[in-house]
Amino acid sequence: MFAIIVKRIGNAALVMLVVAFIAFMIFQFLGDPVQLMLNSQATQEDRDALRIRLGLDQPVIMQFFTFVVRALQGDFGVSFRNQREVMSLIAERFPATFELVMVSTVLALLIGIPLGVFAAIKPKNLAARVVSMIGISVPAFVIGIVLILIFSVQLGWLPAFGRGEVVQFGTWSTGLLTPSGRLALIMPSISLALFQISFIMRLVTAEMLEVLRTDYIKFARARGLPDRRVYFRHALKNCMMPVVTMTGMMIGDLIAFALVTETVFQWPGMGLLFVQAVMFIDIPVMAAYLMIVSVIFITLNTIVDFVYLAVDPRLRQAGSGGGSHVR
Amino acid sequence: ENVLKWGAQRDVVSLDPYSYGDTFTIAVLNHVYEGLVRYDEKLQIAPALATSWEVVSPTVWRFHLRDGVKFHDGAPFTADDVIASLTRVSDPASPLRGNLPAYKGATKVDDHTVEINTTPNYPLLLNDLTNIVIFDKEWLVSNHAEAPTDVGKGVEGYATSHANGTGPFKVVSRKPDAETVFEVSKDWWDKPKHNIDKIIFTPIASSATRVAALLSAEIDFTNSAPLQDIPRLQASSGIKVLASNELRTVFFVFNRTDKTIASDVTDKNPMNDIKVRQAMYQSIDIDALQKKVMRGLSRNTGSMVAPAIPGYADALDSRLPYDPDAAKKLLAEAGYPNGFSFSFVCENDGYVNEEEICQAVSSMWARVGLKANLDVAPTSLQTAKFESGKFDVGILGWANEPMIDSFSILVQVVHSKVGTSGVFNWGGWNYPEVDALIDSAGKELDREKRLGFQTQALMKVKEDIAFMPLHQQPMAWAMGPNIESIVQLTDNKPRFWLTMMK
Amino acid sequence: MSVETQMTKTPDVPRFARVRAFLNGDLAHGFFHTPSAVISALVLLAIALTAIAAPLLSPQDPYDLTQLYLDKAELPPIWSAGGEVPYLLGTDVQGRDIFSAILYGSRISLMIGFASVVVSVVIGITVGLISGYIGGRIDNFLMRLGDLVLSIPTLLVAILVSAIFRQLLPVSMRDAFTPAILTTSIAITSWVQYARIVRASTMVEARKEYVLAARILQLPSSKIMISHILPNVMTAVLVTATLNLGLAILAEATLSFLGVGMPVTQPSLGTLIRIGNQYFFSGSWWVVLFPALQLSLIILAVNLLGDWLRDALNPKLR
Amino acid sequence: MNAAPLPNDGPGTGPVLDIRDLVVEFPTRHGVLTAIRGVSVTVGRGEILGIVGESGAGKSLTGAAVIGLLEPPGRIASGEIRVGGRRIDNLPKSDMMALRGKTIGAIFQDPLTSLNPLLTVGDQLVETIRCHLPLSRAEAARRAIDLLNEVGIPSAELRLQQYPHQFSGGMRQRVVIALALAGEPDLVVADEPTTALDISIQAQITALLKRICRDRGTAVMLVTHDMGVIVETADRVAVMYAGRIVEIGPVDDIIRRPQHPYTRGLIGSIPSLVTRRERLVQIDGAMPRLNSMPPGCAFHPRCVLADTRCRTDLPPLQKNGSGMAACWNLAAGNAVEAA
Amino acid sequence: MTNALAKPTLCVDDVACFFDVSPSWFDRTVMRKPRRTLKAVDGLSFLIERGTTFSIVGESGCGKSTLARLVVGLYQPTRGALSFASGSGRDGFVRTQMIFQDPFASLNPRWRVGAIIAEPIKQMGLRRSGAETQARVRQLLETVGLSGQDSNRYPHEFSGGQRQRISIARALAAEPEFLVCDEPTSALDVSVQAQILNLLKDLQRELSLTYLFISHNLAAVRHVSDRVAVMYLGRIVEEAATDEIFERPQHPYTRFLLDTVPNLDRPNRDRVPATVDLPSPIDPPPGCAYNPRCPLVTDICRAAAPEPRPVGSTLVRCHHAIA
Ligand SMILES: Nc1ncnc2c1ncn2[C@@H]1O[C@H](COP(=O)(O)OP(=O)(O)OP(=O)(O)O)[C@@H](O)[C@H]1O
Ligand SMILES: Nc1ncnc2c1ncn2[C@@H]1O[C@H](COP(=O)(O)OP(=O)(O)OP(=O)(O)O)[C@@H](O)[C@H]1O
Ligand SMILES: [Mg+2]
Ligand SMILES: [Mg+2]
Ligand code: NI
Repeated sequence: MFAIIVKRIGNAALVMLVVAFIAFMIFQFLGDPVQLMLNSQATQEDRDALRIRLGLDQPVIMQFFTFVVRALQGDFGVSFRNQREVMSLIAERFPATFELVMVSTVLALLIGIPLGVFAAIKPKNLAARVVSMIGISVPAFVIGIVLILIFSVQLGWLPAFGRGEVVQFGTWSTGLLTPSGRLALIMPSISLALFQISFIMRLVTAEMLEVLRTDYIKFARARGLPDRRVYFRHALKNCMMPVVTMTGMMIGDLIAFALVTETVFQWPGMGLLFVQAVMFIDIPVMAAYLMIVSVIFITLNTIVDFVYLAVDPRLRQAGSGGGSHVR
Repeated sequence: ENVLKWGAQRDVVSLDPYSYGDTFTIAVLNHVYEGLVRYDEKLQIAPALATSWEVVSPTVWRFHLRDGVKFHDGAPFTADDVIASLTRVSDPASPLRGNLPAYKGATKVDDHTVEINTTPNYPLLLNDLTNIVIFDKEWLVSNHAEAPTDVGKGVEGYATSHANGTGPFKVVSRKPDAETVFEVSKDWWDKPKHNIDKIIFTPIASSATRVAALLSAEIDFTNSAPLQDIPRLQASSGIKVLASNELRTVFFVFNRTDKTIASDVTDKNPMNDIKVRQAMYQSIDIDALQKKVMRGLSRNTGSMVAPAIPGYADALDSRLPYDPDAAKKLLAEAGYPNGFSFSFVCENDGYVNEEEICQAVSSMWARVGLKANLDVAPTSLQTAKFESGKFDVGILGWANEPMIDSFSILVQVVHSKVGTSGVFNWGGWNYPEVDALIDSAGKELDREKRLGFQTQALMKVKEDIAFMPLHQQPMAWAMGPNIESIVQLTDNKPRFWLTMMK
Repeated sequence: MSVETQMTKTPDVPRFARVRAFLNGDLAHGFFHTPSAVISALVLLAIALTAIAAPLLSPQDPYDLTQLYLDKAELPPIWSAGGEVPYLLGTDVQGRDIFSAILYGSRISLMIGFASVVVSVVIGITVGLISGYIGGRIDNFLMRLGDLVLSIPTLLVAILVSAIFRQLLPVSMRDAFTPAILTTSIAITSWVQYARIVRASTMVEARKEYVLAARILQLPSSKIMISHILPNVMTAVLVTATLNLGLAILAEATLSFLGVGMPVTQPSLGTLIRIGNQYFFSGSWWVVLFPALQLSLIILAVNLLGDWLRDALNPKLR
Repeated sequence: MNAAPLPNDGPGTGPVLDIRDLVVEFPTRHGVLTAIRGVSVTVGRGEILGIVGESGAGKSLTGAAVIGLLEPPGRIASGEIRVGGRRIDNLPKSDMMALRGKTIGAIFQDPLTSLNPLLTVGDQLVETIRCHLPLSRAEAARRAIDLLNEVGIPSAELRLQQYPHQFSGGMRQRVVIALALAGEPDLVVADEPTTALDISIQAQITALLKRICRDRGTAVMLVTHDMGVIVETADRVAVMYAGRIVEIGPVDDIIRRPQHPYTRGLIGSIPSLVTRRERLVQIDGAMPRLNSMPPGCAFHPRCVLADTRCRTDLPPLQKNGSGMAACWNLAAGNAVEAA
Repeated sequence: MTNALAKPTLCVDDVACFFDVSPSWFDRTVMRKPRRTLKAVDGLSFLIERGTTFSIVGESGCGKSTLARLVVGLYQPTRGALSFASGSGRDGFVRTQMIFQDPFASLNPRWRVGAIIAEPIKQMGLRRSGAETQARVRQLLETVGLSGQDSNRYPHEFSGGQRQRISIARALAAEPEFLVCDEPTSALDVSVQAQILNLLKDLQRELSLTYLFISHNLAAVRHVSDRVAVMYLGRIVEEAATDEIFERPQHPYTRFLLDTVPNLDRPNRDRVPATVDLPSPIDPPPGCAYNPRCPLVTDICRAAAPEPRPVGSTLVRCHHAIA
């Protein structure tokens, strides 16, 4: 068990290192930082001085090493565009994205799983089929625009943009504690979650249909267990493995997709920052965002692996190497 | 409590007015920081932190500073602050250095008197000073912000995210790209002509979202109402739109060096042939552009400056007629019967409907055989291309702010790149006669004479079709029912210290 | 339920027999009895045909700047007051015919979607077969590579890749290469899924006795992989590929919507929506509505078809 | 021991399971496939009835019909199934649910897949026990231990905490049997309970089944295609061919004196451990598919004795010696045997 | 039976096949777990005479399939050697082919039957033209009792027995002299099993084939084979002529097998169930591998592994075998 945990963490660290390398390479490839930092009037001496100050005269490996060390300390340099420390920029934006993504995840799971079970039990139900299709077929940005048109402009019920009023706890801010903050969260989280609702729903349905055909479900029925118990205790539990995996993946995807939602709803999160960074080729922000999202993503997947161990006794066996999950 | 919610198209770059020569940033920060002089409601120069001034000699101006002015942190305003601020803005690393071209130095006479040394007979110092804002020296020193922020140093300046001015509002909080909150400064020296307690400034990049926010009363005001939405906004009850055209003239500039950047003509630069420039000019259907792209809100112009700018003359304003056939003929005469291709660098966040203008013009050019490789990107990316001359045709808008005088465009754009002049001479154009005229104007204290030189210079430029003026661009403000009155001047700067709420 | 005549054996007319056998087969029968599959296939066929024949059908070439006239800008659809022939669905602010732009945009969307799926399938199959059949260190390496790709969200990779490529290319080549860049950036992240599917099935198939029989004959590994294993893993790949086609089209639209996709002068559906978005409140609803509808319709049809295929080909659900 | 189906004279006295003229159909797009074509069979208290036959003969379907777990679209088209005298084939879903496990237990072929891998063996046992008997958790756990002991799993208390994957194949099948017996059913339907197991474990499981049947008086319907298992375990055996019972009778009689030509072929095709024959008896051809059932006796295309009547008329299952057989040419067959 | 002049078709000499089932590199280095080997086959020696059937019986996991794969060259022996008699094969030895257990997995479901059978012919270049190949395929199909027209159909259109026939036809297509049959009938119904066993015997007679017949079905083994070897945990515990082994089993394991197998000739007998399951071949018990289950076990069984020794015409690995 311990071995498995150590291994998972080691794996995650390795992947992180490679991601760091990619981020570093973006730095190296996307133009010369010196060029980007100094204006055209700068002299050659200025350039050389800056080059040395930035450590760009060192061999690439050393530079990478410095990059990693500084990244570990949360130092990703200064945003070209905002002229502020990238880390503090991201730290400021992170709560907004986090809140949005978490609410969407909860929505996706709370709505997606029961709907998925329902659709598996009643495969012919039309409403379920429609829901399972809408989310994956109508792009989130289209949904966002339509929602704004209906609920903000026509009905005036919900705010069209922003987070509403937020409560600050140190560096963390939350909109969940104020009525306007909660109202503001509704449309962005729905438009973000819709894809995932459909996705989780389809996943659960597909898994359920498969699990319901297994011998142990047949045997559970043959023992006279009531349907509800068969569906929710026996079948659903066995469906949860891929759902757990996908939830890990999903949160990462949500963070990425949040940038679409954030663009539409002017949600002051990391995604907006990133989109702007891409437009402006603000490399430190791009690199930091890439690293941070990967950290979150990899952490989640590592947690998922541990959840696996908790859920599936077969994987806990020493020496069985743990669960390499297949998507 | 009167809270004004302001939805802008974009955020200010920084809280430091000296960090970036950006008109909008300075306009927003003018609520917090003030200069020695300012423009009044009629765009006339009026005293601000200086109460009076006199020209002591051709090179020395003396300013008498206002008594009893306090910075937001409570520190008193003195001559040291003025000197520190002038030093800061004229630092070699300061991007605003060009806004104060004649500045040579400053000396403290006493706590409330300063002398500024300039180049001889510089006529426009006051105009320049309208936008040179004053920091508190102690605040700068104790926060190590005496020098302007230098990105190269890898540290952000304290002033980037903090502000301490003397203005009518003070900054309470700021989250870049999300929200900046201003609160009324009770200790403002001037008599407030507003009743605002708080301004919440929010950038909303998506124009649709911004309009939706205004329609659903989430914001009270926007200084950039999308032109296409104006009819809709006007039709909504309670929403007022103030639309007219501003000082800014938008025009195209040419690469005038010997080599093209991305063209199928490689042996020479076709842009150096006046026939080609005229062909390009005459193939632009400016009326269609005005009607469709600018929604009838821009003012077509043949001049490089707006009528309100001193130096303007009616004779400057005539345009060459739209005539694609003539254009084709000119091209043929110039040796390009089948046209040629070139790079056309535009931004998508600079001027009003800029991307659409460039697209539309590209298609007009295409019809006479000119193939523009349209390169559209945010300003920050394109600026680098402009500054390094990596374009064949580019777009530029010039409002002559803060000078409000045609000398501004002449010295910064038209003049060849010498010393502090010609900072925006991107394409390497060079007209020695025009340069001479500009230089004479820069040393002429007599206003009429000076403007005569300037008009003459503008005329020469026009005759050579050195640039291709399009229009004075529109400005459109929209406000919700909470706003009682607001002052809109042609410089397109919101002035909330002149705004009443209901 | 139609009444099929019992299939009589026709041994010596192979071609027609195959067609007939296919039409009589479960797959075709199931297809013709699933209205959603038939309708979506028809819709998709119609969209694909009109997209391919766009130059013949559309009154205007929206990518040809000389055909855009400002005085025809923002015309409403033909049935509204002010609509003009031939601008069926109206025009945008540049005078671009929306109908033509949709046809051309669908062409780009479908092309990029399809190409990226094909590219990723090819990569995925190659990697998956090698990984699954040869195993060992190569397998380990390839799978770790896949993990790595998956450890960054797809959309993010796509944005970065397309942003980087665009930055590296000179302006004059950029527009021409954008479809290829988009294809690459979408494909770069989606091959892993196929690789995993193929690898898993390959490992199952490789243990099956028909493969052992081939190995006993000392057939070269490449031949075993391609002619024996590949046909047996294609079903799963096909299903996933169909479902992913929807995702790929969506990805292209999203990138274009975010401004890192197709340029305004060659709009894809996503670009059209991004442009149209600005005119949403101004009354020019047709600029955004029709492209959005078309995009949703394409993805919906692809997904419905994919769903049907998945159900039809899944032996476990029979 | 009853050879012939008894008339049902009420609970207690009659057979535990009484199937009469069971017909199971699958409606498909090319018409209705009749997979079970009139099966009648009874199982008495404490009796083990073996059902043998080739793959696809309909053995499992018969079992599934009794448990009420025919996979849709399969359905009982006609006939009756009575358990303990009560008719169960037309019960509503919920009543059938209550009956399963309580009155009818079931054991499936593969012990590896019959247990939910994510729940401990104890969980599954306790849950099943509490579903049928009004017991507290602790009481149910005690009963679970008793059950495990009964099926011969040592240190049952410890084993309750373990997951199925920690059990060996034979142990798992024991757990499955314990689960099937948890509700103390009167009838157990065992579908190939030993097929997936090694010979040595097979012996353990058949012995266990026999013991339990003897001790508890449970009726067992043992479905298998392995004559050997039947011979070891069953009291009576029914031979199925193409959805019908072609012969039924006491095991000894069927092995020694098979009456139906199919049974005879079947027995003859099993190689013997004791004697060595040069060639095995071979029934040529294969069982017909459901969609191409020949008219008359389904076995006639493979039957050496087939005559014109076999090709047109369906032979009824008729009494013959100690058992019953369905063949027009039984007399001839008997004559052969007698000779 | 041994003919001194004719070299046996296959001579297996102390062949072993081990699998490395060690934990991952990480577990070994960090968690200090030892390397482990699984001795699937550990020191087998036997001869198969030309034209005879040599059978291997044993429980699941005792190494039967591994042996089969060693023989057809799918695995390389870890130790020992397999030597074949010279024959018409490409390398000068007898041609060897294999028939598999699972009639569903042994035919590629995407290939037509004709192509499946033609593949060995094409691969080995046994026929010159396509037409000849087709003719040969048809001939082979008829040899195994199918019709030549069946070559246009797909495997799923056939029943299990028919598929096994196709499988045999494919093996025969390579014109082998030696056939390895790994449980060829254990997935089939008894009536079909009889068909296949009869077919195998007929083919042996007609084509003078040599068989290595692997099965856990003792009765089938008795029916087809000339010599039988009983395997237990990777070793042969007893080897003798068929009748000898069935009538006078020497090893306690052989006896146990014969006792547990259901016997139609003695119905309603209570079998003797085994009390201990088969141990894992990763760590077999010390001494005689059978000792935990053996009724005759003594101390020497736990201490030393017995070597094969002749008891009459039988070779037995048991300390207690009585000569
Ligand atoms: N869902 C179904 N749809 C159509 N036909 C079916 C279905 N299930 C079973 N059958 C058919 O019913 C017949 C009897 O099947 P059954 O499973 O009872 O056979 P069996 O005797 O148990 O065989 P085996 O020994 O292989 O388990 C077979 O011909 C089978 O093809
Ligand atoms: N490639 C392999 N890698 C690791 N272990 C293997 C491999 N092949 C077989 N084994 C192991 O070797 C042992 C013998 O396997 P083998 O397949 O030869 O048994 P068998 O006698 O054929 O069993 P069955 O009757 O189930 O087919 C088993 O424990 C098996 O797990
Ligand atoms: Mg069955
Ligand atoms: Mg085997
Ligand atoms: Ni039909």
